[in-house]
Amino acid sequence: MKLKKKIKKEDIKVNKVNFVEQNISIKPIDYYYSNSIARSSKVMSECRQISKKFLFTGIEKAS
Amino acid sequence: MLKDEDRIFKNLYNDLGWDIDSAINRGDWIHTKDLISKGKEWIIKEIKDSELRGRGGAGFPTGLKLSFAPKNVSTRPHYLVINADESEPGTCKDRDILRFEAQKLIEGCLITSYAIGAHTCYIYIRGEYVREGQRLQEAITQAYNKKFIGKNACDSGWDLDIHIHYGAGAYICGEETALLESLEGKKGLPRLKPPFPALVGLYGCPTIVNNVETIAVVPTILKRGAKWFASLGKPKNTGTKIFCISGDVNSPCNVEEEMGIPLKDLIEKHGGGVIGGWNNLQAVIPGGSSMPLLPKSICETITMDFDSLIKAKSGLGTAGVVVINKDHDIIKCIARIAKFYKHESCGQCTPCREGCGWMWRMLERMADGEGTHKEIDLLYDVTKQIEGHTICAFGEGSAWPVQGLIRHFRKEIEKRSHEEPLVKKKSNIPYLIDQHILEKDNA
Amino acid sequence: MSIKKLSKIQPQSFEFSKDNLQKAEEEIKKYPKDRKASAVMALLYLAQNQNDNWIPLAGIKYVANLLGIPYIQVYEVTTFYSMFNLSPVGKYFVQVCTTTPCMLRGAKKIVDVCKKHISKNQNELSENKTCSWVEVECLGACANAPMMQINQDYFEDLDENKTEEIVQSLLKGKLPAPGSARNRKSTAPEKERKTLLQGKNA
Amino acid sequence: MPKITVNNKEIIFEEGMTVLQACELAGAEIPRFCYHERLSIAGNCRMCLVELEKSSKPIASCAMPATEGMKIKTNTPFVEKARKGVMEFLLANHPLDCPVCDQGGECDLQDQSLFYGMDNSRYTENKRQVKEKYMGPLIKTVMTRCIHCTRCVRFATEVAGIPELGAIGRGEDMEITTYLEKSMESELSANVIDLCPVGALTSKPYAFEARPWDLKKTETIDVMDAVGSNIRVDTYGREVKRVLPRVNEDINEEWISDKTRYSCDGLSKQRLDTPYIRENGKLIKASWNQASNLLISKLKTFDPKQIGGLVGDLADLEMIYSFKSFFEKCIGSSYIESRRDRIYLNPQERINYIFNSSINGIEEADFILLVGTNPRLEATILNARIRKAYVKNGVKIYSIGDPGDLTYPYKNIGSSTSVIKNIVSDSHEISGKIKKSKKPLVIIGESALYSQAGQYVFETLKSFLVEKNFIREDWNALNVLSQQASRVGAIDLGVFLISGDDNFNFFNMLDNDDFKFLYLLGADNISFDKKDKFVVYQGSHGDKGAEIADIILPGAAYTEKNGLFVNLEGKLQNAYKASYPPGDAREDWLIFKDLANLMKKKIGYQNAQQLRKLIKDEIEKKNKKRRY
Repeated sequence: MKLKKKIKKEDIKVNKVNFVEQNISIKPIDYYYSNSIARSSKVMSECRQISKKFLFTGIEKAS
Repeated sequence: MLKDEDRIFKNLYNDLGWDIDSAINRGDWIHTKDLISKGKEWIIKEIKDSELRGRGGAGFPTGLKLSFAPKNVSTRPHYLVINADESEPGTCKDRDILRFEAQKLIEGCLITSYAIGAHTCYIYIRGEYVREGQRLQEAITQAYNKKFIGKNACDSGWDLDIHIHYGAGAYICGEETALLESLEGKKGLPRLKPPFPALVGLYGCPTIVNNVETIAVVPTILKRGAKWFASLGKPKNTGTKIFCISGDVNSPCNVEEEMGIPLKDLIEKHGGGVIGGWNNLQAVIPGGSSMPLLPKSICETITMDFDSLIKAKSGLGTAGVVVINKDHDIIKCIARIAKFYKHESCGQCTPCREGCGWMWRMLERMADGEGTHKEIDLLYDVTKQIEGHTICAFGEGSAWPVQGLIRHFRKEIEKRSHEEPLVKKKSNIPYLIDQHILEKDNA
Repeated sequence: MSIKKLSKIQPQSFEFSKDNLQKAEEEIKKYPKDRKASAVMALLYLAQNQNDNWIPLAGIKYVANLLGIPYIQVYEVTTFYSMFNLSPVGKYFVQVCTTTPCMLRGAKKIVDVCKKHISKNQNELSENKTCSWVEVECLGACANAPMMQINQDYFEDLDENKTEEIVQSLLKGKLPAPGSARNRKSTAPEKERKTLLQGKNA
Repeated sequence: MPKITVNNKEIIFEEGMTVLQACELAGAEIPRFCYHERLSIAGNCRMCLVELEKSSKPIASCAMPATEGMKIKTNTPFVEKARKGVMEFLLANHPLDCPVCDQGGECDLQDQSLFYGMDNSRYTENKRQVKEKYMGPLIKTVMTRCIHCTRCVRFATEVAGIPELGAIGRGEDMEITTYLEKSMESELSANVIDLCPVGALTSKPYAFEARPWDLKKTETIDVMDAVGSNIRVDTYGREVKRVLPRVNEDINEEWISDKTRYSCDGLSKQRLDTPYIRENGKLIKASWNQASNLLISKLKTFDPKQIGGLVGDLADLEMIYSFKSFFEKCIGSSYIESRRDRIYLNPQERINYIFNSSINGIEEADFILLVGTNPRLEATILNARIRKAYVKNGVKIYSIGDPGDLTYPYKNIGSSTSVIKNIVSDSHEISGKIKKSKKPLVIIGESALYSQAGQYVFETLKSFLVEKNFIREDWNALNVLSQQASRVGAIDLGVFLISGDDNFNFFNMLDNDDFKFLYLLGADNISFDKKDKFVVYQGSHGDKGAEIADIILPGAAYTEKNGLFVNLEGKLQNAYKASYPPGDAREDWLIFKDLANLMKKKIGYQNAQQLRKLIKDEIEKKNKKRRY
């Protein structure tokens, strides 16, 4: 049931917003612990340890 | 016997000095400019008329190969690559050209690069030839200083850069596409060959790969004319070839001789005869290790050129003549060649990676006399399963010597091996008998 | 021969000396701009010569960073080609050719000399850690068989006692003069030579 | 259209096809190991040798481009001998591990040696043995079984984008390994397990767990991220043994991320399987009607204005709709929210919150701008698609904010909203590039839409794209990359609390403690101080949400219910029931139906079909009103 998208330029709602100065910093996402199922899986915790080792020592990432 | 005037490599043994000045008064770099001014088509036509065939081993007509390069240079630059990765056992000809006749090679590079529209030429030298590479680099710098190459080479309007790339001890990098892979800084694994290097070669650009000797003879052909070159040797196998005579001969040497010279003359006259007389000859490997050997009977009459050797189910290859006399065990020699191929196989495609080791181990057993008659047919079948089923010609190269051995020296192997396999003798091992019978006896 | 063994003792870090770095730049300039990877073998040679004849892992990582290519590609190249050594081989690395043309002319005796004097089996350092020996495939000098290569020079037309002499001086730390043991003229036939005569007596 | 004859049958094939593809068109089945449609051609296993009319040697059909007038034979004794020869070589150095090999039952070598190989082995030499490797906790390596087809090496270099696999050594001693046996760091690394035709690379957690012919296979949808990749869950009885990808050209091609594949062993741990009630600080087990009665009595004590509800990230449409109708019809409060943080949402149009140019559309893009997103960690499969676009047509990729290594080169053009201001006002060098490109792609991540600047970022970018006419019928450049599987579905069903211009009404009310009663539907990622609120947690796993809850109702995980999921493209997908919830846990819409019956309120549905019909009508009604 893919909904067909008929878009005409003038009826797309656009609203003006004034400028807000803010820093866009990408929040570090904990890839292997992102939801409850992943947090309770043994394999995910092992992977997390290893990927943290990479980030922490940075030997591999230094290249 | 070839007259000295007709010899192309006058300084093969470094009697006349290798530096550029002595090379010039030997006739190198003389009116190269007007050879180039005669245009690309004339050069390629001249090489085609001379019926020059590749000296690297395959014997592919060089004129035809040069004409494969696309005529006009589009966005992708053209490259000329010189294959100086001489690793075929029994062959040591390119070494002498590199260290004593370097100027002939460099002049050949300039003319051929102009003919195929290449502004860059790489010379791929095998890693072990360190001194020869340094000598060639000196020759190139001398040529640069004399403005023979570089910007507006020999002020012919064509600029050419020549660079040396060192290999690192891999026989497989002698294969055309494996050489290009190695030049690109990767492992030397041969490429699949529907896109041929002439269209998609080094860095994906049109590339022509030729052997050192092939390119070194090009200037002399153009200077002395294709007819002179075609007059030497036999029709379709024209010109002169450097033969490397090694093995059981009294004075092993390199000699530049006419194509089509009888093998017997070559060994008797230039090699100083077989050790222990001609009757002591057991077999000859005519063209380097990948060519099947010829027994004494064929060696009597065979002439050394591409077609007649193919008729004798062998091949001229790189004309590395290895003479084996009766004092040596022929099976051990071919087993050692099989070990060479097992060690040098690049391991990319299945038949040759698994097959070479299998052939070597079987031959090793046959040499020690532990083979069986059934295994000889198995070995022949294995070589037939490798030949033709691999990505590059290494498969054929590793299978042909073993086939040559089986074809001509089958009785020798049978005399040495056993009727039935040894394994059966050890077969009364308890666990092969039904377990319950055993319990009853010593219960 | 199986996969080359990595040596246990590895230096912590590795960089090129000043002139090696300069030589490396020249090597890289030989190839098109975006094709720096082609210079990996030349740089590995420089690393090998600087670290007395073997390449440490830090060297592989340094070359990979210098050329901006993945570690695994450089590691593949070092293990694929037989001339790159990954473990110490001593100051003098004796490589004896034992393929068929040399085998026919007595390479076995040379191997026995090496076994007796340098070390019992291949790729093993001698007692005074100065040299080691290995059997290699065809070195392309079959007309001057039997022969061997030490570091960068060819020693040809050897026989038993000439090899003994060479190996003894190696163990004493001095590399003898390369070339033919019977000071024969490159690959010219020794006895009655029939070609290029006018050059011969000129 | 060029023609080719295969086994004396003339067929037409398109330009650029290889002989193998032409033979497949003609129905001649060709065995292969190293050929894989999505990887480059290696042509090194030599199993696909076929006979070409005029050539003495057999040709490798996978690499030979098919040309007009070729005559191919695949069933002659010549080809059969070639295949038997190659199969014999493959099995020569292959260990007799079948009884202990996990790949048994789904191993290409077993199948093809049965059909194309010899019946006995003539190899009497010793087989080679390869030293064991360590490639990380996910991949079990038995490299002795490897047949060197290099599929894994090509996958790691081309698709995953991190060249960490290679074949070292030469000839017989070739070994596939990572650099110094470092574990594989790419998030797509585990796909090499399905790619490996033999048992050399198998899954370490699934080692010796089950045989493929014992497993019940169910096709369902993954919920670990919003991509909604199609997976096949293999269960043995109640326990989920492993998760494998399904081919779906539009979404995940044939790959799934490591999290999708390996988090299934979390389904059997820390599971909530009975209701709990917290009495003086300690959670004690309770029965269903005890917990329901307590919940209902508690609900009556609070005024509907003080009751809030939050939808978690693994919820499917049934769960969300039943939760919404329970809140509106039974409790009478409409304070429910599905966002997990203060992320700006403009629900006026559907294009405001979905990935409009679809995952397939990424390959046609000729300019990509990532705004505050790290697709490699937020949507791994989508990142592989961006890398494919980069490799195929060298698309230029720019990023606002610094996501780190994304496996393809990109240019970081600053990390503040002023950069967007420059771009919109055409005073930034890449705004020229955007105007010149025909199919640009702007991907806005959740980090960019965070708190106050979120509205500015979204609205200005949208107006910029509309003004430059990049939101058209055939190409819509505006893409919002959501991270949870339930986000697009929940917004479709209207589960968000926006009053007037206060976009984060729910969170503001939560911070100043307007809610006295909180109903968490599997929402673990929300952090708030409990003070004296009464918290009900309904979900499948005892996690952060369950610790602070007063009543815990055990729900079903994504593999234990039939559900509808909407992925980030806005595509509706069906997930089927692979196993059943443990202990007393029940499906969530069932829980709400029983609660409604206990409260004697009508909730509008009695069984799953009615619920699904209601959901479909709801989505239709909402979209018609929004008039796109």
